[in-house]
Amino acid sequence: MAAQSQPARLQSGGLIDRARPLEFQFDGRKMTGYAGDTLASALVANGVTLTGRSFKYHRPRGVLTAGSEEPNALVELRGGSRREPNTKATTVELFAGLEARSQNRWPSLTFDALSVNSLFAPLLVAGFYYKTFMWPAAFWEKLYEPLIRKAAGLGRASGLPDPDTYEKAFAFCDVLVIGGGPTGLMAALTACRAGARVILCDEDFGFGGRLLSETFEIAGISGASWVGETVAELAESANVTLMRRTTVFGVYDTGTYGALERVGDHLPTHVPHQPRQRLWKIVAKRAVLAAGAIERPIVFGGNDRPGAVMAAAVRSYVNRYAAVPGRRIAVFTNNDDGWKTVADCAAAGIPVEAVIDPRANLPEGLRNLADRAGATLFAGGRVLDAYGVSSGLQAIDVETAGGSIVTLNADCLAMSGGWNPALALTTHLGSRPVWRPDIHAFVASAPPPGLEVAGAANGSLALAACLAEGAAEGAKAAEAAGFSASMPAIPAVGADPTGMMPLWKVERSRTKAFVDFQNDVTAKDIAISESEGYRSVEHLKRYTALGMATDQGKTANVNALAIMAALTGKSIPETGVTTFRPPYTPVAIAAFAGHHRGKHFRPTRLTPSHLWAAEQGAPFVETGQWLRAQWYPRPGETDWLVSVSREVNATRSGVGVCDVSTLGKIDIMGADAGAFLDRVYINTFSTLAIGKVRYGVMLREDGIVMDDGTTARLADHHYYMSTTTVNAAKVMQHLEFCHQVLWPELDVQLASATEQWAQFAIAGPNARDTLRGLIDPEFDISNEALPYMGATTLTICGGLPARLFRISFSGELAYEIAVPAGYGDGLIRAIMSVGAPFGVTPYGTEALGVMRIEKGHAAGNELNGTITAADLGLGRMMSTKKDYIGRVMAERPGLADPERPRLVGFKPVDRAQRLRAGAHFLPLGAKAVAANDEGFMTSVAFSPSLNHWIGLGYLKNGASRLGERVRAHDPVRGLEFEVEICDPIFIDPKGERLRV
Amino acid sequence: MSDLALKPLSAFRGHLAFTGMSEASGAGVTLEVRDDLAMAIVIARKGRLAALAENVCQTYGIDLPAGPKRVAAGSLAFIGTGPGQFLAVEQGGDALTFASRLAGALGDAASISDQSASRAVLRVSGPRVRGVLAKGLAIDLHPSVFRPGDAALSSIALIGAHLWQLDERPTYEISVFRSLAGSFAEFIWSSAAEYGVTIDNP
Amino acid sequence: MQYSAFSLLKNALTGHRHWQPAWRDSEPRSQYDVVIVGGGGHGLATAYYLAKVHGVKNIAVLEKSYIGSGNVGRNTTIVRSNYLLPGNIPFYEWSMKLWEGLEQDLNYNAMVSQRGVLNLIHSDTQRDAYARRANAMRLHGVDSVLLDKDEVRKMVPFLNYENARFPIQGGMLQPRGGTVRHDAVAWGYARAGDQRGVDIIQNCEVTGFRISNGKMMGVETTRGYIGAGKVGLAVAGNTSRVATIAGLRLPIESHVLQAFVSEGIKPLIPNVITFGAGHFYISQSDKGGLVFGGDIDGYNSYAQRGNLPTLEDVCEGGMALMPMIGRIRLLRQWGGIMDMSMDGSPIIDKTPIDGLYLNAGWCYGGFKATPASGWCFAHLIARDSPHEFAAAYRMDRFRTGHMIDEKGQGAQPNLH
Amino acid sequence: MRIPCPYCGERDIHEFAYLGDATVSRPDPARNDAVQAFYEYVYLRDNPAGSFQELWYHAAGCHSWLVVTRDTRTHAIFGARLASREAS
Ligand SMILES: Cc1cc2nc3c(=O)[nH]c(=O)nc-3n(C[C@H](O)[C@H](O)[C@H](O)COP(=O)(O)OP(=O)(O)OC[C@H]3O[C@@H](n4cnc5c(N)ncnc54)[C@H](O)[C@@H]3O)c2cc1C
Ligand SMILES: NC(=O)c1ccc[n+]([C@@H]2O[C@H](COP(=O)([O-])OP(=O)(O)OC[C@H]3O[C@@H](n4cnc5c(N)ncnc54)[C@H](O)[C@@H]3O)[C@@H](O)[C@H]2O)c1
Ligand SMILES: Cc1cc2nc3c(=O)[nH]c(=O)nc-3n(C[C@H](O)[C@H](O)[C@H](O)COP(=O)(O)O)c2cc1C
Ligand SMILES: [Zn+2]
Repeated sequence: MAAQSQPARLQSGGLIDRARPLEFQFDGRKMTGYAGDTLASALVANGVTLTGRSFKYHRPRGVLTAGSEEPNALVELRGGSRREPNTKATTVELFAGLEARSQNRWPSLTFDALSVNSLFAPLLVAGFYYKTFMWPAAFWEKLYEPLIRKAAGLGRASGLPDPDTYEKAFAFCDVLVIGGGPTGLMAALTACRAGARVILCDEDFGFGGRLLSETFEIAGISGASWVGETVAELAESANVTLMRRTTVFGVYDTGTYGALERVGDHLPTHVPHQPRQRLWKIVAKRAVLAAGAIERPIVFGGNDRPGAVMAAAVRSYVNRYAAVPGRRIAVFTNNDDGWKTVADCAAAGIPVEAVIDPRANLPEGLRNLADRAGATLFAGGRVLDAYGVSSGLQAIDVETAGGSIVTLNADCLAMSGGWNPALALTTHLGSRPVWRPDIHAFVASAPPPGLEVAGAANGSLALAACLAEGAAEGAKAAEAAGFSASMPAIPAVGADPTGMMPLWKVERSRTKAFVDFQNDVTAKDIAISESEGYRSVEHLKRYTALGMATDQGKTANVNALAIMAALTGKSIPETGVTTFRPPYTPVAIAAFAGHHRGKHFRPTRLTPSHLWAAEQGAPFVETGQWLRAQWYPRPGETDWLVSVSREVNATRSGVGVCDVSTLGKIDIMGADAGAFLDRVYINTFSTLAIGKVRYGVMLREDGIVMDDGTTARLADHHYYMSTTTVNAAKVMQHLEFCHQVLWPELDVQLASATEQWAQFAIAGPNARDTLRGLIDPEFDISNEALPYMGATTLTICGGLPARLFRISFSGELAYEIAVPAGYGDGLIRAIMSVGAPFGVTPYGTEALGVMRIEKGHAAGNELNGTITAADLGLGRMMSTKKDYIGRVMAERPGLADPERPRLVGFKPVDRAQRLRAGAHFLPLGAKAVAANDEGFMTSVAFSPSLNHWIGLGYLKNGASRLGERVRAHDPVRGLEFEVEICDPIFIDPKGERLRV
Repeated sequence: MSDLALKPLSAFRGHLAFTGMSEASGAGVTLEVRDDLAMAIVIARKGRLAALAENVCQTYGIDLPAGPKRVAAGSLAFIGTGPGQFLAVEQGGDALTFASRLAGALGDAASISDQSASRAVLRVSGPRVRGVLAKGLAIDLHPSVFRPGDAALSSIALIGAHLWQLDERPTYEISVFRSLAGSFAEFIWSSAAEYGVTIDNP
Repeated sequence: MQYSAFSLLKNALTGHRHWQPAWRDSEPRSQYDVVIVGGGGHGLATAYYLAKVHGVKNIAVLEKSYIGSGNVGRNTTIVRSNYLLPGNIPFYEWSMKLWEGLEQDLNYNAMVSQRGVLNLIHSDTQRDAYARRANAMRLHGVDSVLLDKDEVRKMVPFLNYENARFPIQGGMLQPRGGTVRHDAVAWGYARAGDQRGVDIIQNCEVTGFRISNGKMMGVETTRGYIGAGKVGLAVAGNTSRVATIAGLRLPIESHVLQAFVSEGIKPLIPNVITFGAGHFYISQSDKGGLVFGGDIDGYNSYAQRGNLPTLEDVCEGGMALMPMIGRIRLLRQWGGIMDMSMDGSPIIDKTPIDGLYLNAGWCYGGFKATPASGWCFAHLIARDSPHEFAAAYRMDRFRTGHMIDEKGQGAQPNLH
Repeated sequence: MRIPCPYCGERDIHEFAYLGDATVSRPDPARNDAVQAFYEYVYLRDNPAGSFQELWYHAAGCHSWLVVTRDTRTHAIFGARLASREAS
């Protein structure tokens, strides 16, 4: 039964679990595989050779490799909002119910309309688009580009929000081992026995690396059994963390490694409370890179046919998955390792038609092996071209040593051009690989500090060397991390010859010879690139897109360099390599975001009165991570402006209350606190009397206003500063800088008190009466006892300590009262209750904004980082008697220029007209051109007190133009009208209401 | 008017009790809200660190730590938060008077800023607690590196956090700014859910 | 050889054996009238306009590596002229105009794609600021549109409108903004310059200057001494290194900015979208990759590579804004070194050394400036006086207090 | 990148805020050439490629300002000390 449904499955063998058959679908076709399969191996077992279409020419493609370097077998997984494009079938662990679809084809994989591109191939060569599509110019965006864009890209994204969750996590260890093949296992084992904290990661779902795919024996047992025993020892050790399905994708500074754990991708459905993937940031004292090596193809005609498979991948399918990629296999190898495919296929009973090895003089052993396998041997031969139909390879042309051409039938061509150590991670911090002529491959040079390379990743290809090097590097790493390690016994293994003769590209191929399979870059494209002067490898890459696809040229790059080197007459190392960059294999964007998306993108800060405000139905607005109530709609109020105006009126005529806890608050203490403040504010604070508050402005060192706020002196050595909400952290950092870096000699202590105090503004003619209901009776808050700009500490509500400041942002008789934040909720409720007889009305940030505009107070819109104190009309505050941050630079002509725009007020000439911030000001009758631009509106509000809109803004020479009219020019809103320039203080200019 | 006597509201009010929270079974992690801690920042005045240490030692029998450590005696602990700076934490005392009591005791060797209300503190413990914290905290809490008595100021999932270890269970206390209690609770909850969460005093 | 569909066809029929190098790989001569240091976009454009507009004959561009190896080859390709300040708008608008005619001028398809640049608005303050900017643009004759939430939703329905930490309230659109194929800009200018006789000399690093009596004589390079009466520096992120050799101390720091590209996918994102509240911006390349970026890493760097925290920060922004990209995979992460000036705006000016000209301080916005920068720098070098559109980009503006600070961050380059 | 805070120990870079060059010092505002001196202090930078002393603030940690010595080409960190110890 199973054999029938899986026609290319071997009857026995492999590391699959035949007791656990799994149903899955490919392009709607139902198939069965086994637990332990990858999607690719299950497809192979089911005889599927055609898995997708290539990028540019829509050539039929099949599985090329058995690992994460796969360029061809890209599929779309799952469906709906979980649709996942461009997934390498070779890395997908099979699960029950998996649905995969081929990509980049229409209407179907076997008949793909755009495969006509192949006919136009002569036109679609490297760089063709730079030379065409320029006429007529307007056609580019309307016609050409949309066509190009549609043809480009491989898979389709779902277009829907990703419903899965992701996590990020940190891990720490002494020794990180990257790759769990024989090398990595030995390294982990050695470091583990030394007592080091070890993390071992492998991107595969099983440890063992090539041992799972080869027929090695280690210490007398099968490689897979040795892996089992070794992993068991590691698993039992408390100091080892084994991380399967975890790819180390990047090396970052100071021993930080990025790794992606695929927690749930192999599961049919999401497990509650578990993420789909977890992004690990591993901080390791030492690391051993044991990532193995990647086999490279040989460039010859038709080498991209489905059925042309890497030789080691053939062994993976046969040995690990008991799946047969062909019924008549030919092997084309330039190295000894490729011959293992001959042996293993023969052992599995798969007919080997021929072995083509460009080396004319082959050792006796290999010749005998070909004989035993019943294969025709072409020593000194080359495969010129491979032919077939879209479902696969049918024949190959072999050029014999003697130069004649022989055509052979084969449905699978196993090819091996040698091995490239997987050194990408060693270059992430900038080092360049070096060429090792003895193995015809690049190896790492100067890997990042703390990282050492071992085994095949280090160019040590033979198994014995891998085991020994793994142990040695594991020991070295443990020692370097402070443990004493001893070398374990290196298990005995058989010979593993690694001889090779380089062969990059077969000359005289007649059909297209692919270098980069996924981006359809051919040997010919490289030649064109060379002839057009794009000879640097980086130009070659960018001009042809070689190595830029989802596989990043893992199988293509070195062949391309070698071909370019031959064209330019340079050596391969002179030709150089392109730069590897993280991630080693592509990582889902959501994994980098983890928890921080949607509402949790950034933490949210809630005010002490938040619960209460939410009960009132207030809408909230974000300011510097805080959510603040914007207004408090009354039943029936649907227009925000109605609510806001009501709040303003109620405050100005009665009393209003507003949570202002979000303002930054800083305790500034110590004997030199006053002197310190004198240096950070433009005005003087050392002379401020205890129990008084003063408004201050601080500048940046470049003379521009940084922040403003009030500071109270609570005691001889204790000031209490307030900052704007958004600048709170910035000001704290600035003060710490001034204190620690500029003037460490001062006796000053700084502590943020923002969160300690719930602070409410109580404003309006009835503010004092309202307050009296809260204040404990022994405290006098009469106008005389606590005049405007007074500050005091007292108790309220029967002994609760509080700070009371008589300051006003609204321009009314007003106080700010502060209590420990936990009491904020109680206090707002208390204020509402004691204030009820006076009609107390809560007001939000909008009414706050209206009232501050009515009073001409600058806020965020005005303090935009380019404004001087003088621009704000506060030039007189700038003390000339002392130094302070920003004083000297503020004297520069550009900042001291009296012609600079000044903060003034604006009223619409037609009082019914609504004002808009962002409008520019033009002289009446002047043309709307930049030369006539005189300033712009910063803030506007509907003033219920004046019953028309008012605005603040900056205007050239503004202060001397009060009463003049200018045009408010707002073309993006289609508005244009006259406004009258006025004093920025619209209400109570003498400030009488504050002082009652 | 004294008839209004106000009660403090827990910063976690409305945040820890949300649906699903206590339903997640398993005891991977146990959470306990610590609303009974009085806190104050204590900063040595210029050149007075030795005098401060002397005072603290005499008054409370506590040797001020030189680094980020927690040193406790009875219900009082001092935690190093920076050079010459400490967070004093008193369990069960009167939060409203803590800062002034400290000030009285320590004299002019230190400046003191009341912080009792500024922090929301969660006690987290249980076998999986390190795994949960690793999801947001970039500090190695392995028992060979971070032990009872150790403390750290850092951030957890972008939220500034102060953490100290109490015992080897392990039990930690984590303090965040009060306004961030909701975001913090949400993070702890979603990170701990896979291991199971129990709340001692929601 | 003139590029056209016809020439492509002709070459196809002859097996593509007759293509000529796009530019000659020149050997350095001993003396040039003008030497431009830096074979990035700005340097190559400068050389081209010197030859084309000012008729200068004897020009070399010296590039220490391969042309386009710097930021022109590693940026996120956004072009726009949606600036705020009067010193900037005319300059960037001139650049837009040059982009619009670039391909015909150069005979090279750089894929100038005016797909629109959309800046999202999340607060009233931001709306006010964008209205001010959009109006300033209009006053300079530049296209700009203010969109409300519904209009944004219609344009880009796939953003997170429902569950956002920073809800979208609208946007500012510059319809003429868009993207240009970055490498092609370098190659196109190189080829067009080469055709007008400019020598492009690769693998030639300037290591010193010969200055005599305060006058520029020539440059020392890794390929020997090259004489030149006028030397223009356009070395972007390496400005301080090169200027230091000439004895200049500049208001510049070098910082790394990263960019990211996803695996190729079928068309998904039609235009350029900028999410200021979240440090994230994105567009989709003609190849199908989502090209995105965010803030700079934030500390001085010459490493030309980025770090993990910024990548996370950017992806968080991306997921907050458009959670549909979650399952799309990040393919590659890289960085470029930028010369961050102290006010975030560039410098195109003479230096105290007679014959040494400086083009620098482009921060992370100089790609869009490439044509105008070349145009104005060529003007300055040829005429010894600033071009009107670049008149504000003086070096002494910091001394006089005439900073051009679009972001209002002050003298802290990592905040610009 | 991980910065060794002398007080807190080695910490991930996301805990720190950057200011820049630590070798410049605030001039005496009473100098005759104060404007020139401040201009240089505020705006001009050596910006070396190589070893660099720079100010970092341990914002999410102990709030100390640090002078960190780092190689701007490799990000190798050679050490960090409290900035405040400098002047006192
Ligand atoms: C990730 C990233 C994204 C960006 N995104 C955008 C964007 O979307 N829009 C935008 O407008 N801008 C963007 N920019 C900025 C833009 O790329 C740069 O401002 C612009 O490219 C700089 O000008 P350039 O092209 O001349 O520089 P470069 O291409 O860097 O040219 C400078 C050249 O000088 C060479 N050089 C240096 N020293 C020497 C020497 N001693 N001798 C000889 N040659 C030397 C370098 O090798 C280099 O090739 C981005 C930058 C980065 C890094
Ligand atoms: N004789 C030859 O010519 C030749 C050539 C190549 C390989 N080999 C054989 O291959 C084996 C090499 O052993 P090895 O242990 O060095 O390599 P390996 O290939 O056996 O193991 C490498 C492991 O690293 C994992 N890996 C790779 N990159 C990773 C990453 N970024 N993150 C996490 N995991 C990653 C892989 O999944 C794999 O399991 C030996 O058995 C050797 O004999 C022989
Ligand atoms: C707009 C743009 C799109 C890119 N698209 C891809 C891509 O599809 N595939 C790829 O591998 N790299 C892509 N890159 C990145 C380049 O491969 C390379 O990383 C970048 O030019 C920096 O060079 P370097 O990494 O060699 O230093 C792109 C770069 C840019 C600027
Ligand atoms: Zn610290």
